[in-house]
Amino acid sequence: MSEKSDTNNRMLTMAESLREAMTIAMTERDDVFLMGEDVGIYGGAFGVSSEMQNKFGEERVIDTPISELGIVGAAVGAALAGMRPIVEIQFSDFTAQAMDQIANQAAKIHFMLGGALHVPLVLRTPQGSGTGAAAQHSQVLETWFANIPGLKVVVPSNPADAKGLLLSAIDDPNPVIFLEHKLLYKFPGRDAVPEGSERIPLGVSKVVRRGSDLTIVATGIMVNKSWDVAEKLAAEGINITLIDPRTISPLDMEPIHESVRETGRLLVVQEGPSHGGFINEVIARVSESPTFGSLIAPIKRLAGMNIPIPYAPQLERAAVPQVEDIEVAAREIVKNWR
Amino acid sequence: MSEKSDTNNRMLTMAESLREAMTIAMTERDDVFLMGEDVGIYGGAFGVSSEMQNKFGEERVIDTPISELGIVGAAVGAALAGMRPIVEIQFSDFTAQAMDQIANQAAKIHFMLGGALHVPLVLRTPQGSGTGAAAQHSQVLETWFANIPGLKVVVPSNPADAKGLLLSAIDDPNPVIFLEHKLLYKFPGRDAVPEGSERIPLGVSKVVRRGSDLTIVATGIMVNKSWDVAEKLAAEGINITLIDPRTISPLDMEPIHESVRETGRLLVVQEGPSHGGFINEVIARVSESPTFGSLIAPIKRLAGMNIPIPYAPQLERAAVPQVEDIEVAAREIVKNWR
Amino acid sequence: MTTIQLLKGHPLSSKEHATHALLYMWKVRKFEEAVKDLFGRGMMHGTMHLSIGQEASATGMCLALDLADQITSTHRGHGHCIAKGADLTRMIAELLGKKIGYCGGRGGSMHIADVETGNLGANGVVGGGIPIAVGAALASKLQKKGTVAVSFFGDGAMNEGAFHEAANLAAIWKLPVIFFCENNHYGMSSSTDKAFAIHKLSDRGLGYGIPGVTVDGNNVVEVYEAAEAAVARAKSGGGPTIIEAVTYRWEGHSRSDKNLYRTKEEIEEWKHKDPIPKFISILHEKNLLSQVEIDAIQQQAYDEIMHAVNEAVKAESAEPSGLLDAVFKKVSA
Amino acid sequence: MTTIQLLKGHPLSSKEHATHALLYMWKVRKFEEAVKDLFGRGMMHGTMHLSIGQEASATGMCLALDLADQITSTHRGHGHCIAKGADLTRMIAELLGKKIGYCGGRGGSMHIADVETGNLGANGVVGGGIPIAVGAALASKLQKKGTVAVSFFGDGAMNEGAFHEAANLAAIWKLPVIFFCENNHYGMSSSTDKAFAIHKLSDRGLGYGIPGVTVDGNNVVEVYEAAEAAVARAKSGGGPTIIEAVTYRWEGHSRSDKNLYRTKEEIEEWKHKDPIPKFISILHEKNLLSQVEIDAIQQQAYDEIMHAVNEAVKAESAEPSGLLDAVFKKVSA
Ligand SMILES: Cc1ncc(C[n+]2csc(CCOP(=O)(O)OP(=O)(O)O)c2C)c(N)n1
Ligand SMILES: Cc1ncc(C[n+]2csc(CCOP(=O)(O)OP(=O)(O)O)c2C)c(N)n1
Ligand SMILES: [Mg+2]
Ligand SMILES: [Mg+2]
Repeated sequence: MSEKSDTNNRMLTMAESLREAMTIAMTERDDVFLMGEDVGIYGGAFGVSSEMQNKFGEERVIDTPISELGIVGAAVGAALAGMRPIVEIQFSDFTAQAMDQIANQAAKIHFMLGGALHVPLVLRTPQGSGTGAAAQHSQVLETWFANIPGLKVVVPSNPADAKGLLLSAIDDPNPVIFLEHKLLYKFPGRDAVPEGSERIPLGVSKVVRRGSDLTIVATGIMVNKSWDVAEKLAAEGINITLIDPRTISPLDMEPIHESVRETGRLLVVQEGPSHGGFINEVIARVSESPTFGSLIAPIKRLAGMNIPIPYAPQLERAAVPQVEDIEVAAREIVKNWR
Repeated sequence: MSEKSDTNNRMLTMAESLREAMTIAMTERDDVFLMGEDVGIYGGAFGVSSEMQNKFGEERVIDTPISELGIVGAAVGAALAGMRPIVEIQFSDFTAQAMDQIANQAAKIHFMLGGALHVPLVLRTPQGSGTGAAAQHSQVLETWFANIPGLKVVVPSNPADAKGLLLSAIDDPNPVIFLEHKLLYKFPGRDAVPEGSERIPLGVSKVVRRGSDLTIVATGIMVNKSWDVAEKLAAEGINITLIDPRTISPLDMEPIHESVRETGRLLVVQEGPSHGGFINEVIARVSESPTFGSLIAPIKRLAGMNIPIPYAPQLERAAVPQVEDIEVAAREIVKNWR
Repeated sequence: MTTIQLLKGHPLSSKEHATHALLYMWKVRKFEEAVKDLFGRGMMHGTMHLSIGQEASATGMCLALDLADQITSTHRGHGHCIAKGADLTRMIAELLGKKIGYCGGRGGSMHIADVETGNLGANGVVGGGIPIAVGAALASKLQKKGTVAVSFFGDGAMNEGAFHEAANLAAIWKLPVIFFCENNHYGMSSSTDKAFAIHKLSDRGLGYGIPGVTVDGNNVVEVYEAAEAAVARAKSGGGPTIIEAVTYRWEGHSRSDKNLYRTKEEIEEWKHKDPIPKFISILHEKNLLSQVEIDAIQQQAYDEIMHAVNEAVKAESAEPSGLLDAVFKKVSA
Repeated sequence: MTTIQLLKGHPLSSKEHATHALLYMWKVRKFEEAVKDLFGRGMMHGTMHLSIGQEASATGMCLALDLADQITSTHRGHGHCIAKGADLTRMIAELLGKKIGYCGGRGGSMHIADVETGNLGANGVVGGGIPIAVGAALASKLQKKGTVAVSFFGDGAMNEGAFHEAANLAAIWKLPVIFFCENNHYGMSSSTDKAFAIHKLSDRGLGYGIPGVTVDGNNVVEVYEAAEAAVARAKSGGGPTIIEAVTYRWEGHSRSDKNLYRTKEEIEEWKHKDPIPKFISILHEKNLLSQVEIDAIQQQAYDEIMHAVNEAVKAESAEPSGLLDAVFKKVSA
């Protein structure tokens, strides 16, 4: 399941690997273009499209006014008319402005029009806390998108996956929401990023590491935090299977069922608020399936507190699961349920 | 837990009981007003505010242009400035237009501003399928709201509850989303609607009926469908506890845990699409709690298909759980897991 | 499927053009009457938004378009759809939830699209189609296709944020798009007098740098002339235009409308401004078509609609199987 | 908490008024410099949006307001907040994540509100505060309070749907609200030349029936005069006004800005239009304040800010306990 490492051992940041994916796609085909606030000379608020306007010109890397609904709507229209727009929304919090075009238009058009048209649109947007940007710039809104039939939702946890998944998202004839954690933009992942244009298919969960004591299913940046815990606990003889669904819609449950059948213990971790949060889907799918019979412990859930993200660093840290929280939870399940 | 019936045995439709609640609140206090598209002489798209403008005048029952974001934003501002607006959004699908003001403003202001201000706002809006209005007029979007800390979310299943809950929502100093199923507007519930102004507190689940074989947790119109099933299966000797959370945020789990500890079997039912849907929260809370140990069967989930709501009646019916589906599921759990 | 026979051009430029314009207005009228009837007889489900009284605006605008030009439409979209050349049987079939319906029964009246005639879809969301048309115009510009996109929308839609953001994008990028506002005086019960503090809705353009023109929306000739000018402007790189076509809807907003917000007299007054007789009297004046010819055209429209209704009624119902597979377009290998 | 001492009125109407206007412009300037310094020294977290160069617009507008009048503000809101009379220590304390900060450390720079001075809150959402101000104006009208609400926002915000919908509501209901657009030529990297197809942004009002005026936003006197007229209009039931104050931000948009979208020359040019010397030269001209007095005012501003910084630095940090309880206001029994 996991991609083979590149021989060149290229360590890129996620901003770099995303840029590479867009550059490859735009070089491969003329119908792909990028549009968003400050994506041009500014390079995007997080530098993801840095230098791309120089390379592709103002007609293929299009700076827009501050009009999220208009931008996404225009991308939907362009997609219907044969283009493959990539839209960057500067912070995922502002998908709120564009929700009509995302949920009521893009997601529904193919089905609702009886298949006559389709919407090959990628909406890329940064999410998550940890930058001191407070409640309106730090949310994880993945649940909104996951609960709308007709959208595919990708939550990459590292540069290599981000590249391959974004290439698939751009190929996809359907609308894809691509949720990028801001804290990941600047850091290289653990794995090298392959050169070339290999795609990673949407809808395939990745088993990041294997162990027989506990299954952890984590999304986005929580995959990285869980990795640190798995590494640490391995030294104590607690062996963890860590699964990164990568796309939360569609959701590939197979490796999760398989692992839980072996470990009998499941810890799920997400950054977004727990109440009604996406990760509950994993719990529900396990609980309603025969895998349920293999569970030897109650399922443990770690998620963001049910509060808006606060500003001060000491408060912000408390609002979402940290490595220590995952460590405590993992150790407890394994120790308490033998 | 269940309200005592009114001696007068008044059977009202939900449209009537909601109107009564608003009328009581507006008579009790001057700061309450209603605002929305066509709420005046038209009486609202579903007739909920019929005649209210005649009674209270154009300044307290305010017709607006078609501008959902502006309307909700203006309500937020009026609430900050000391009023208690009730906003009607004509279809809950169009909360998409207003999500910034709902999720990024109303929900966060009290917390984010350090408690300096608060937003006593009620947003009433019809949801659900069954009227042949197709994908953009039939959604159940409760998950969006439930996953935003700072919003209270009410999903009434009958006229009597709707009245008492709406009165509490209007009293509440926080933003409350009040999701009304369109198919319930025209029908009286099973229980009489009390005269007077008694409130039903938000955050208290209602045990609609008691039985020791199976626990059903259902929301909104699914409570009514589940009732029919419980009634029918009782005749076959299958006794069901039916629980209506009434407010899905905050969610009162106590009666649910209590019942599952007794029955060992749990069926959850919602109309919205299953993937990432709210009802998973109930599954998660049971699965992570000691109640988990009492389960003798996998948890069964019934929910809407993961498709946009189709138009043709025969398709629309297939898209969401029907009484027969609930019946089959309930019988199976009880029969297969003894 | 019938072959698409559209005739572009000024409705008074020839007998053929006049015939075409009149035929299409009548088709729209007869179609709406048929829908009303189907609804009344309980054969149609859901709700309906009829455009009776507004036939000149859809027809006049579409007379200025090529087949490749694109439109986005609204909840009140039957007229736009027909005027752009859609197949009547597939339209009725959709309303009846049939397999051969434009959306296979999945969309209904508010979601008919037709790829062949450049109709990117009606929309249940007020204002929803406006940014989409702007996007189609952007695609046209990027692809150098030379087509124009027209967004039909109502007066009410002009107060949605979607209009604003879309209008500004079109203005700054000089896109080949036409904002065609059918001002029928009401958004549901909300009169333009109360919903606007300006008198000519085309003046909204002033704030974006978009020229606006207001025409008698019940005069197909006036509408056509404004449309033609806007199309020419758009196709020559001049950018967007707002056309306000002042008209009136005779029927209630939808099924549930009790018409409490307007007077019977007002409705009657507007029935006297019926766009079809108005065009006929121009035809008489210009001596373009004889009464016999005119009657024959009316009959043809009626026959076409009746044929469509009969075919559609006979057609097979849509079935729920396969719905899940219909959500996503298959990823090609 | 210091008592609020605001002096309403024309900045040239008396020595006191002139002093007040100058003091507040300087307070804003010194505040921003202090923030920049705290940030540079790693004492502040997150990001910052400085309004250096824009001091005259916030000050001029607020000189026309009563304490009970309300404002909504933006991500670049320190100036509005100070000009409306906020406590400097609590502001700095908020930026430093302290308990005594305006938001108890929960909001930071982008979310400061101050009930006592009628500041309904800065906003991290571009355009987010505009409908909120309209709502406050609606409340004022319903409650017959006689107050006006002012929404500060940037040029970029004018292209958001929120502006459009809010402006129209204000226009049709003739609400006592002022749309105060600080046109600093850029929304992040997006220049007004590219984001608008009109030259005067106040012309946006034409499409709503709202009068608009464009003033030199670096001249506190001009800003005040436009503000006073708009306030008078609003309070007498005349409805909303759009004021466009043309100005310039000297600093980058935020911490991450590399200023690639503009030239050094342009920035220099605008530094020569510094609103503070501009006002001082008017004061000299009018002989209202002596250089000694002016120097003393500058010193006072500096001292106040330094005092605030010192107090804030000393104050206790906000603690995570109690966060869950802070989400909802308690329902009173
Ligand atoms: C965003 C949105 N808000 C509200 C509605 C409900 N609605 C449907 S049509 C309509 C009136 C539309 O008025 P107008 O744009 O003038 O078009 P008309 O019906 O007059 O053709 C309303 C309020 C909707 N469908 N979408
Ligand atoms: C809805 C929304 N979109 C985008 C952003 C990101 N953003 C923050 S400030 C800004 C520029 C705002 O420009 P303008 O309104 O002119 O204000 P200025 O920064 O110039 O004061 C942008 C794009 C945001 N905060 N909110
Ligand atoms: Mg209308
Ligand atoms: Mg600006």
